[in-house]
Amino acid sequence: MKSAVIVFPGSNREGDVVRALKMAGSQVEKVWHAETELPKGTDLVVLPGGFSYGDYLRCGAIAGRAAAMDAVRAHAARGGLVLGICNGFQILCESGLLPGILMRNANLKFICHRQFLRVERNDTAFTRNYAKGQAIDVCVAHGEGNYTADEETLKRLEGEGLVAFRYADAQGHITQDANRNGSMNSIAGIYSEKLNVLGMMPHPENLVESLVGGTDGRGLFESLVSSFPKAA
Amino acid sequence: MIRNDVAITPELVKEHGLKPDEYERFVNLIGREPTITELGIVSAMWNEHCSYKSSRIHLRGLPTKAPWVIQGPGENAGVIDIGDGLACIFKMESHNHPSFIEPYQGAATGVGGILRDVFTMGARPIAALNFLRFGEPSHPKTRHLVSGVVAGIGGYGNSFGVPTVGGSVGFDKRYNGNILVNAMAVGLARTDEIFYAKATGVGNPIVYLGSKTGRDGIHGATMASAEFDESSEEKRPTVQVGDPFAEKLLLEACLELMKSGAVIAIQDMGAAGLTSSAVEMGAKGNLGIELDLDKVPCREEGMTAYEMMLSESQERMLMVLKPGMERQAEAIFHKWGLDFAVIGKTTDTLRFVIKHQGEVKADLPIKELGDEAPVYDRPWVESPKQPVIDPASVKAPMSEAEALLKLVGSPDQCSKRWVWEQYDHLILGNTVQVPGGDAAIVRIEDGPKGLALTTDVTPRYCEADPFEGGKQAVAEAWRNITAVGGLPLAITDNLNFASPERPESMGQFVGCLKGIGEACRALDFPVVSGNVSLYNETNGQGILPTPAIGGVGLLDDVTVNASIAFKAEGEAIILIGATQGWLGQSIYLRDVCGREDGAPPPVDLAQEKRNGDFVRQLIRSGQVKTVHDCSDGGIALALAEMAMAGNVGAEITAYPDGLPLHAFLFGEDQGRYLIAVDEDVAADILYEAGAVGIPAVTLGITGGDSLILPGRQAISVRQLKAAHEAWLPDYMAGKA
Amino acid sequence: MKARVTVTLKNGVLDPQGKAIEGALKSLGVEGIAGVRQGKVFDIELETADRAQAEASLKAACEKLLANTVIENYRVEIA
Amino acid sequence: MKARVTVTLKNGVLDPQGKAIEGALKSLGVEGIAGVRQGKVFDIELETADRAQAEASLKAACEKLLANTVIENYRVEIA
Ligand SMILES: Nc1ncnc2c1ncn2[C@@H]1O[C@H](COP(=O)(O)OP(=O)(O)O)[C@@H](O)[C@H]1O
Ligand SMILES: [Mg+2]
Repeated sequence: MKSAVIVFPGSNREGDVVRALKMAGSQVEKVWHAETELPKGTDLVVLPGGFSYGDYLRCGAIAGRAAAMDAVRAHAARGGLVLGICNGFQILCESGLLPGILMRNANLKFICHRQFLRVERNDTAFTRNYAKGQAIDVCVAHGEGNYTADEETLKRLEGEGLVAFRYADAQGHITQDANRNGSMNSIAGIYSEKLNVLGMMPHPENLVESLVGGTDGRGLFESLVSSFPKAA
Repeated sequence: MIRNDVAITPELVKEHGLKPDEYERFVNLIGREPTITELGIVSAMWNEHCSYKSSRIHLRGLPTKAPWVIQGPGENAGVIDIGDGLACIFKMESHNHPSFIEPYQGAATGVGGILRDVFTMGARPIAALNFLRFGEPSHPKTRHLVSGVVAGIGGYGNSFGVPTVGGSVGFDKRYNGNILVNAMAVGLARTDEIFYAKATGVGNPIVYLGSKTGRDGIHGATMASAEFDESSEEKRPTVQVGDPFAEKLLLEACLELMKSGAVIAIQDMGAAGLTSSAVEMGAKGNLGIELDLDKVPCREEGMTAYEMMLSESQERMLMVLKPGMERQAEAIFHKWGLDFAVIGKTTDTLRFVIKHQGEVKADLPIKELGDEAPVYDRPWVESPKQPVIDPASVKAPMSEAEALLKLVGSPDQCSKRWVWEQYDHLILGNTVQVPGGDAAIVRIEDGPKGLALTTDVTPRYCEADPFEGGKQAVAEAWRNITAVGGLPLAITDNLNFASPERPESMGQFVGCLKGIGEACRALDFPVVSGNVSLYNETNGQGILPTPAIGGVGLLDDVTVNASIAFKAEGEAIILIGATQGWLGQSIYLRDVCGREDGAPPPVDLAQEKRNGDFVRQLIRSGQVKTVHDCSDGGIALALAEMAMAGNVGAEITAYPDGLPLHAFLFGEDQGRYLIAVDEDVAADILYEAGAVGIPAVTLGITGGDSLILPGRQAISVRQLKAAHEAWLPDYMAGKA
Repeated sequence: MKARVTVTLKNGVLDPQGKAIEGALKSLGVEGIAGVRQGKVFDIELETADRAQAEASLKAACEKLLANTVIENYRVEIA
Repeated sequence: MKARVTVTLKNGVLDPQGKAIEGALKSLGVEGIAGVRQGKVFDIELETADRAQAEASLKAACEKLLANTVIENYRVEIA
């Protein structure tokens, strides 16, 4: 599998996701936001975490309008895979690739902590290595992760099974306490209609080694890599 | 001939913080009356912050060398060799006053400044720490200050993309009018790619990089004088606003430029901005500097030479480039969307010449600006010695269990989770030990090595006995690094004291420094960088003497480490180190008995080293995975923290005869560690310790869901945790 | 030429920030506040002196970047 | 009763947000923008119908929370 990690001014978790992708067996190339084309043969585009353009104006707003995003949109329209993590999720919402928006956390503070997620479905390219309903232990680190959408959108997301992950407790129960940023329906991540674009606030890329916290994030990257035939 | 448009009156001199004799010294040095720009320049160069005029002679007593020290104090940050061709570059710096005025921006720019110090030397920052002291919780300003400072530290570091992995938070009424915000940054570079401030070569271009210059931070008193604010309709705030986004770009652009081979010398613009960075580069290289201020990128219109030379706008750098490389450098900076301008050149005149709008605004001897700064041997008096308190004389006002519950939920001993959850402590994916333990552990690149990082000092000890307190601060940092399995290598210090012009506080400074020096020598733990912050007082009330120590240690194999959490039931708990039940200046005496007196615990540095080396060896051999040092609150608090961290209880059965139980449990004797190990291994360890004369006793065993103190006093771990976790969030929500 | 652009949340869009501010004001003892909604203003300096041209620039700025028109309204006032 | 509070940065205070927005507008091809400074608006619903009382509440809200008077100015308009 070939991954392209788009780097915006102010991205800061691109190294973390490159490491996780490589560990899972992907080839990875970093792509500067001003590029108008993706590297040939890109299977997966990753929009990494960080504070693109300082998160000034609205998180992800300025990056969502970068030149490279046209190429990402075209890639997604062709059915190519796109993963946006944290700031990447915000960029996907701002660029119209995913519905809704990430607002300030309910307590108005940046929060960084370990967090369980419930895997809502395991029949996508992103989650096939997890079990449906599994609680995975990852972490969050964001100030604006409070997922908000209008009623209609929410209904559609729920109705079409487009919610990817929800904040949960260690047993996979959806509780108010587990939803610390105040997201609607405890939403931590959502898919596009065709299930080829995933945006999520938590950081699976920071949970890929037992020495550094745990390995529950690996499943996501391994799912992606196993979706593609091994390069010869 | 240089034009003098503004008459230099004694009032103007005073507003610039220069004493009459200092001004006279300056006039004699240049042989004429200075221009207003020159007065501004010298006031910046000769203030306490830049010149270290009150502290310099005492700092000379600190040990700064070791075989692994590549660069000691005197550069932007200290540099130590950590093997494999890698260097660790680190420093700590205060932003106390700005944070009191505007907590968010003050703290944020403090973080920005220290990160810049580290990447100026070619290092990529890999970790940040922060040492914070606030006034008493009931003071009307405290909550607002805590909230702003913590948000500001997080706001800057999180956006910049460095994990904030450790620090310290405390409260005391002595900081009511003067909080402490000290930020530490740690970076990595290759040993053969370290950059320094020393300019070389005549006629080389001096370039300005980063953000534009505004009127930020120009000294308030001078701004108020009529000449400078007739153009502004409102009183201009002198607060600097941080732009972490610009700093992140500056980091990437600087590192890219350094790789290109274009950089001869580099200096960040910190305090006194363009003035001190330019003077430093020239003076270190024995060169003159000529600047043309018409070329300086400005954010505001009509800025004068005076303002440009004193502006403290953030996120700016000055470099000397190899001639002919300007184009290439400019392309890199423009790619990152940053300003780039050639604003001057090096000369062989040894003069610091400032031109603006076709006029010479300043023409000063460059070396003398630094070398001839006043140096003071200020009068000082030794702090009066306090009596040693006999533990038997201290009555326990409540049971040990009640006292422990009270302490775990007290402002100083409670969990600081509310703080460090606002810091991204996981970014970069190398944080092996998160905040909450003795020292943070950060993996170096992809391993196998790691760094252990901590910040420490016990201000109440320093006040009661500056010498012992200074020793203790270093010893505790050394101990915290040891407790996670690190080999302590070097420290940075941030010396926060009250006015040096009062002999008592100068005495505290002198005493603490002696203690720090002695401990550093005994523990092979040299000082490689630091910062002095004096005049921390309001209305004549000084802060507690607070020399914060930032320690760095090395783990050869980061997977072999220890943490404070009890990990299993049925493990033996062993206390390493001698216990007399030292209650003088203890947390127990202060927070349980309501007394702040007595001599603080002395530190036997030879014992300290032997005990620590023994514990580190146990960790490194893989025998021990659970270690916690005993500091504030003694054995009892350490046990509680171990139980809470691991969700495993313990029963303490053994304690020495002839010592009141509360003195045994809460005494703060130094040089001690608690470890928990498999019972089979315990016997070996006790034997080994006995063989080399290290005090070691078994206190009890882990297990159950309560911590049971002698006399069958049980407290459930859940209850301990509830108290421990509640205080700070409740307080910040206005409930406590 | 100067202009001010005001961007506010559309009716019905939840405003967690406004809500939190409301709560904070209460706990600070500020009485009588029944609701808060937060928006943004942009004070913009324009190069042109031509009003029509300015209006076109400002509209482009709002539509392309300043407002997220899915959830926000904007208003332009030219001084 | 309704009011709008507008909070803007004092002159001379660096506005990183405005700076970034300015740059972004340029690269999006929006012409003619010479400068941007960002501020906040708060649309406030008041419980009282008494103007003087409303003014007092709003002033308290601004001084205590809405504006950071070290670096920001505020303006209150009651509808
Ligand atoms: N301001 C802070 N930022 C990050 N971590 C902090 C802060 N304050 C305290 N901590 C963390 O909380 C833990 C306990 O702190 P402290 O009681 O000072 O430890 P010790 O007594 O071992 O020095 C440490 O891991 C420390 O790094
Ligand atoms: Mg400790």
